Amino acid sequence: MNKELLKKSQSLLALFALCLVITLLSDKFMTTTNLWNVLRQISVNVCISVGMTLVVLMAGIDLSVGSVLAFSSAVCAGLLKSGLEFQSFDLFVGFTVLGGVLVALLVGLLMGLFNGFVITKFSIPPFVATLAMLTIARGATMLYTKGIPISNLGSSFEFIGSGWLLGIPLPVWISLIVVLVMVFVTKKTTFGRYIYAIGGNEKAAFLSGINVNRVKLWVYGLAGTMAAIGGVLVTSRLNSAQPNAGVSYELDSIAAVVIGGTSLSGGVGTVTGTVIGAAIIGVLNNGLVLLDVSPFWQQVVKGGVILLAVIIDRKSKGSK
Amino acid sequence: MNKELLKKSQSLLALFALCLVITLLSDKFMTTTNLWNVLRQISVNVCISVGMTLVVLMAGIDLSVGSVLAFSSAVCAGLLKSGLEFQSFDLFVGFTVLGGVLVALLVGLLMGLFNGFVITKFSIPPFVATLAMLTIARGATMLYTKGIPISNLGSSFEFIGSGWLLGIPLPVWISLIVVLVMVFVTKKTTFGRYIYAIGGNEKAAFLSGINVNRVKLWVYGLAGTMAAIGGVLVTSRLNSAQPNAGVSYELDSIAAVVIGGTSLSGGVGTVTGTVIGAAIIGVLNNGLVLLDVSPFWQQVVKGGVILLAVIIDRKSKGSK
Amino acid sequence: MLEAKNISKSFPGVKALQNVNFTFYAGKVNAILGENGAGKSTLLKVLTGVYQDYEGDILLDGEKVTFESVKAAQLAGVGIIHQELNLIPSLSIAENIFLGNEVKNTFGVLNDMEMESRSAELLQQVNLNISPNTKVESLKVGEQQLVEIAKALLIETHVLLMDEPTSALTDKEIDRLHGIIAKLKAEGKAIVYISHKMDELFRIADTYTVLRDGQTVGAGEMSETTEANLISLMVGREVQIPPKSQGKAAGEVSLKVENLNLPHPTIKNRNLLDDINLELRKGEILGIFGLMGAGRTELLESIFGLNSRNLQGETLINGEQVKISSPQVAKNHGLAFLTEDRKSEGLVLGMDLSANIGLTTLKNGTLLQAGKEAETAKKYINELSIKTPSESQLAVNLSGGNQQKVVLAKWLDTFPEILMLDEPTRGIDINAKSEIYDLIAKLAESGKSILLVSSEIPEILALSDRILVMAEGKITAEFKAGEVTEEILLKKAI
Amino acid sequence: GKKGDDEKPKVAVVISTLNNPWFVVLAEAAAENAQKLGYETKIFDSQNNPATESDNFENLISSGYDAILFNPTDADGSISNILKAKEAGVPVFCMDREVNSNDAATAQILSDNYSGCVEIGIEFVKALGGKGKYVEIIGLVGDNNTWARSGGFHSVVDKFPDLQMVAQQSGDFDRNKAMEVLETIMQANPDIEAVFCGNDAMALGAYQALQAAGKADRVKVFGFDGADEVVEKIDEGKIVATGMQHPLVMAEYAARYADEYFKGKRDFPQRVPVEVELVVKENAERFLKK
Ligand SMILES: Nc1ncnc2c1ncn2[C@@H]1O[C@H](COP(=O)(O)OP(=O)(O)OP(=O)(O)O)[C@@H](O)[C@H]1O
Ligand SMILES: Nc1ncnc2c1ncn2[C@@H]1O[C@H](COP(=O)(O)OP(=O)(O)OP(=O)(O)O)[C@@H](O)[C@H]1O
Ligand SMILES: O[C@@H]1[C@H](O)[C@H](O)CO[C@H]1O
Ligand SMILES: [Mg+2]
Ligand SMILES: [Mg+2]
Repeated sequence: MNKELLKKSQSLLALFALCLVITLLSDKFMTTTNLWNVLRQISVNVCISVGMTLVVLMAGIDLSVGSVLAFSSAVCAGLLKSGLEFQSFDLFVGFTVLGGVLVALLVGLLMGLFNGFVITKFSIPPFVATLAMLTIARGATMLYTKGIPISNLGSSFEFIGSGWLLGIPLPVWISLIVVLVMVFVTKKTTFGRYIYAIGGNEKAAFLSGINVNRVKLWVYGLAGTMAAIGGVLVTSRLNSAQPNAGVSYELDSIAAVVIGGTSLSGGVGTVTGTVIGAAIIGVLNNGLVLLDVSPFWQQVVKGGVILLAVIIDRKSKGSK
Repeated sequence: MNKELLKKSQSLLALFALCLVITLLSDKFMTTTNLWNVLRQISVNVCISVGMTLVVLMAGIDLSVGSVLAFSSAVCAGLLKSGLEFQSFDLFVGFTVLGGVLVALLVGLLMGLFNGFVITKFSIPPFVATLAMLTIARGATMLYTKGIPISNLGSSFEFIGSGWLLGIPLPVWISLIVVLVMVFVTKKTTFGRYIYAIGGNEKAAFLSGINVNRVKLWVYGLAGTMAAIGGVLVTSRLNSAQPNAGVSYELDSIAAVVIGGTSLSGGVGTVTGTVIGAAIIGVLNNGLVLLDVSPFWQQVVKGGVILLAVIIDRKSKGSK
Repeated sequence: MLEAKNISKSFPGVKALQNVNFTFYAGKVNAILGENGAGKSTLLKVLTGVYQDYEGDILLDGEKVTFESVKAAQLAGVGIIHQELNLIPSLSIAENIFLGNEVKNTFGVLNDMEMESRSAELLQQVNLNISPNTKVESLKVGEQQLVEIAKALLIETHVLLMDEPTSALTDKEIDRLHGIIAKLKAEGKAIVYISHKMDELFRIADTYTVLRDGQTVGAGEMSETTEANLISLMVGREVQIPPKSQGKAAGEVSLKVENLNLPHPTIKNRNLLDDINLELRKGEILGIFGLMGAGRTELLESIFGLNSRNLQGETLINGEQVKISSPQVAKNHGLAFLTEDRKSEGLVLGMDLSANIGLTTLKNGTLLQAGKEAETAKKYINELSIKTPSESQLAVNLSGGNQQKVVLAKWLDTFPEILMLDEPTRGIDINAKSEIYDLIAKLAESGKSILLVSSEIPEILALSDRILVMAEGKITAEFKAGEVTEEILLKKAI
Repeated sequence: GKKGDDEKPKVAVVISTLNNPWFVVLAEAAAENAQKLGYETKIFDSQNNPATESDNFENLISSGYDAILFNPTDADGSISNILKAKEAGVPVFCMDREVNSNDAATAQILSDNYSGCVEIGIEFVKALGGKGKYVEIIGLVGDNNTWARSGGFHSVVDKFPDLQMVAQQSGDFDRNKAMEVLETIMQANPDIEAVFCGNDAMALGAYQALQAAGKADRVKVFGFDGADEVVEKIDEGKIVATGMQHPLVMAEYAARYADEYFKGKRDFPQRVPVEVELVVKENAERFLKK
């Protein structure tokens, strides 16, 4: 208990140290608007990374999140913009904002379930299965959008990404809810326990009578759904679906997971750790721009700081 | 023995099947020029992926290969183009082609060793350490090139990437040598044996008295060096160093490794398998271009075929 | 020869060793005894450079040594066979045996032929008739243990430390190992030997050192002590395990297996299980004895649904025919299966004790009940005397024997009707063993059916109402309790 | 490629990247134009990577294409590819971006990014009255258009000492990234008066950030490309100016040249500049898609 607390406070400490340094260098960092900005900016990565956390806890990986995000974003925008037309039946179905969003989430869920299906049914390594999905979903997005953004989706849809509720930006609410639900799922439900058990020792979990394949299937499904939530957020913030949305998001998201202390070999880690990981990346991005570090130097500094954060984190854990 | 042969012939079979299908669909595929094209095109990925194989066999991962490729490419081109100037000493050092290439390889080696150092010294997960290097080396490349390609490096340098020797393109020779050396290293030296042992059970390897950290260090060093070889090939083929060369090559290369049957959890796999994996990807890319598949559909088809190839491969292995 | 002065070593929350002193002599077999978690394995790890953060001095031939690595210990002539198997599953036997000590030719190239032929010799010595090319992952636990021994024999050592080398061996292999040890002893080597099997210690050991709670509580010559004396030093009380004199008259048939056949995965016309028929009754303990590789594990696995794709034959539970296709289904039919390899099949090492115990009883789609889980864990910690600072200790940090108890607890908690136990007391100390025997007996008394696989004849004899003997996938004999001796059992098993 | 008389020549469109709508338009327009002229066409995606471009060239040459409408990835890195085609007797017509060689390509139909941004710079200075704080959001740092555009812009703007660039950051040519970057820059510099963006996707992102911050009417946005959405916003007075590149015109030229080449013409002008037109509120209507 105590140990766990210490561990968690360790990454938090890294985050605070980072914030402190930036605050010392720029008096603009610790302002309410800027902090809301940071939170809003990380909300997409948080949603995706929380889903990724479940996958990684189970010793899997999901490279397709960026493409799944793009495809569900495109479908959502397409439906909102032009509805569904069944020409042969002379039928047209228009979509409300809620309808479009739900279909987007469904699309994400299905793509995730497909990942899970391929992985469990054919025992394909998750890396390959989701790499294939990365390519397929990106291609599908290009085909669906013809490579051109779908824009002007209406102000009520735009509200999701840019509105405020009770003084807090809506995307922050949404990512907060995703986080809370998933903290609950991982900590308090048997499903969550199964995830840890499978990641820790799949064979032992199976022999204990856990339906390993079903758990895997749903975890990939959830990861797809959360990528789709990210997709809806990005789309509504820009009021436009970009065909190349989410490119290389898988790396950002795995980075958040790993910086947050979840082990890629599974079984060890937490959703809250991932949130801290995403926050470290987000604060870093924000700070580098605030300080107007030249784009050339930014990458070098970013890499260095991430390394340093993780080194400090591990060191203090090791020597404890 | 027999089993191993069967396993290997399995992926070879997938490759042959792919070639067969493409040959049936296009009479341009099975021509000498086209096959040399394919071999030349995969030579860079083969070099990188062979290095990646060592890392993955050891249950590690190296995300930095693309950036390391870019940085060594830039350094090589920079030295060939403008040499080294020590203004304070009023000293100028020009570089021969050999000199430039050697320095490039040295740069790759050093960056790889740095990866290995961080991973072993601070017990940082390889994913994070090499992700940081991915960013840092890309930034360094941008700083070094100021974001602008370095071109016109002279025809003797260009020869490396586009010349022929005994009727075989030079890049094919080079990748062939890399493959042969690394097959030898993995199969016939203690160093290779230790790589497999560490990947199979790091703790047991350690308890057998193997200097695990030293092996790791050198494997990452080698992976960096081979990325640099890839960098020299790309640079000389284009007669130009591109600041964004090698972006996302890590995915291609891990894909080749995994499609070739090496397990991401380490201990199992071969260099020759990786070569087959790279060939499958290369033939697929080539075939999709030869056939009249539109670029958007190409991505979908490519993902589908990779999935199919791996499914067939695993199925036949499983039922054996 | 090898001496220790005031060795102490602690882990977070645990003082594993406190001021341990001993002297081990060359040309002798020096036994270390102690309950599970007494600190035996920790001591050996301190002696071989695995742990370097200990207090106290180690003296080798009178000189103080500190090994800063495993290799350094090896070079100084101190070799070890670890309790937990330390082989590389994906490498072959020969590659494992020579790991870290490869034979190279003059050009530095690996000489696989040489290593294979020398491995074959070593395997011969330990009586393992398998090609040195075989991958270790396809070996059963006992076979792996023999490979470990072969590996240790490769290196020229002055001191050889053996941590429960016989825990997964049957008597035949144990005899073989004893022969080897006698030879090493004659060569003047110091052997340090840990075992929970009292009878073998009296056969081979010359001196003893008893550890209790990380402290030395006694030492001396084996010839000057008795089993009872040693046990009371270890445990603080006397323990005896007599064989069962007579089987119980049992109730109705709860599990019936008919014409079970399992084809060999690669060899045609060969069965791993060959026409197995058996009946297990309520309240009955049915022992299955056999040598390594007889097919006992395969039988239990098949009943538990692990080979359902290739399995032929019928399974009936309480007279009803059932199709068991997965562990999940098996569990729903009231079956429980304690697997033989606790590390790879039994435990999620990175999870704590209570989560491990809870793993079998979670219900899909429900909330975790942390309080109840902890309570359950505490109950078993108590009942099975699991040595741990708390129920939230990670499984990986428990000593081998205590890990075994956790696996047992996790299956007991499903309150199964039919309990299949595969080597349930592997590595368990004599005190805990007798407690577990009592527990098994009590379960049977309350009407549960128990299928007990064991390679330890005393264990089979102490518990079984009825005994089946297996060899090469077939049932070769059946006996009632009290009507069979060790010799007859062994004969039927070959 | 030698063809029988009955076989129609095949035209390849090799495009630097399809991961950017602007190039999708260019590629598809080129393909459509060539098709209209009766040729079989196919689009090849170089994924912003000269090495992939090199693969594309080798593959298409060996599968018998007869002309290439080419959007190069790099001014120098792409030359060796063009020479490969030339050697095989396949003419190459560059579109949009140029290569630094006068005798490699058969003709180059070019959008002059540098001078286009000189015009934007002039408009920029006018709109700000020669003084004030501004932000520049550049594209991908490794992309040569990024520096051509930035260079043209600064060649004008830097002459005015009262125009102060308070931040120069990269938005990777990406709408979302540009929006987030500007959100942050505005925290450090709440008093900026203008933003110059290296392309229109980023201009739209920047506008979105300004709008969300309630500053859209106070801060002037400039883009480059002539994307429909931006032209609309210029017409509505929300964005100040952009440089209209004419992808459709360039595509049309290139296809026509290929056609003429097949019919025997050989004397093409090496460089055909297609003017980048300044789009401002006054003339926006002319560029609006109906
Ligand atoms: N890595 C570790 N971290 C924390 N505690 C440990 C660790 N290793 C061992 N312990 C604890 O140290 C004590 C001694 O363990 P050790 O493995 O030496 O026992 P043992 O005498 O070998 O028992 P067994 O007969 O069961 O093998 C136990 O209480 C155990 O839980
Ligand atoms: N997957 C497999 N492939 C090939 N042979 C196998 C496989 N699994 C088991 N065997 C062989 O089947 C036989 C029966 O093994 P099993 O583990 O059931 O024996 P056991 O009586 O339980 O012995 P042990 O004491 O080692 O547990 C052995 O010869 C074993 O090597
Ligand atoms: O105009 C195009 C696009 O704006 C792209 O974003 C960058 O390159 C240019 O040529
Ligand atoms: Mg022990
Ligand atoms: Mg067994």
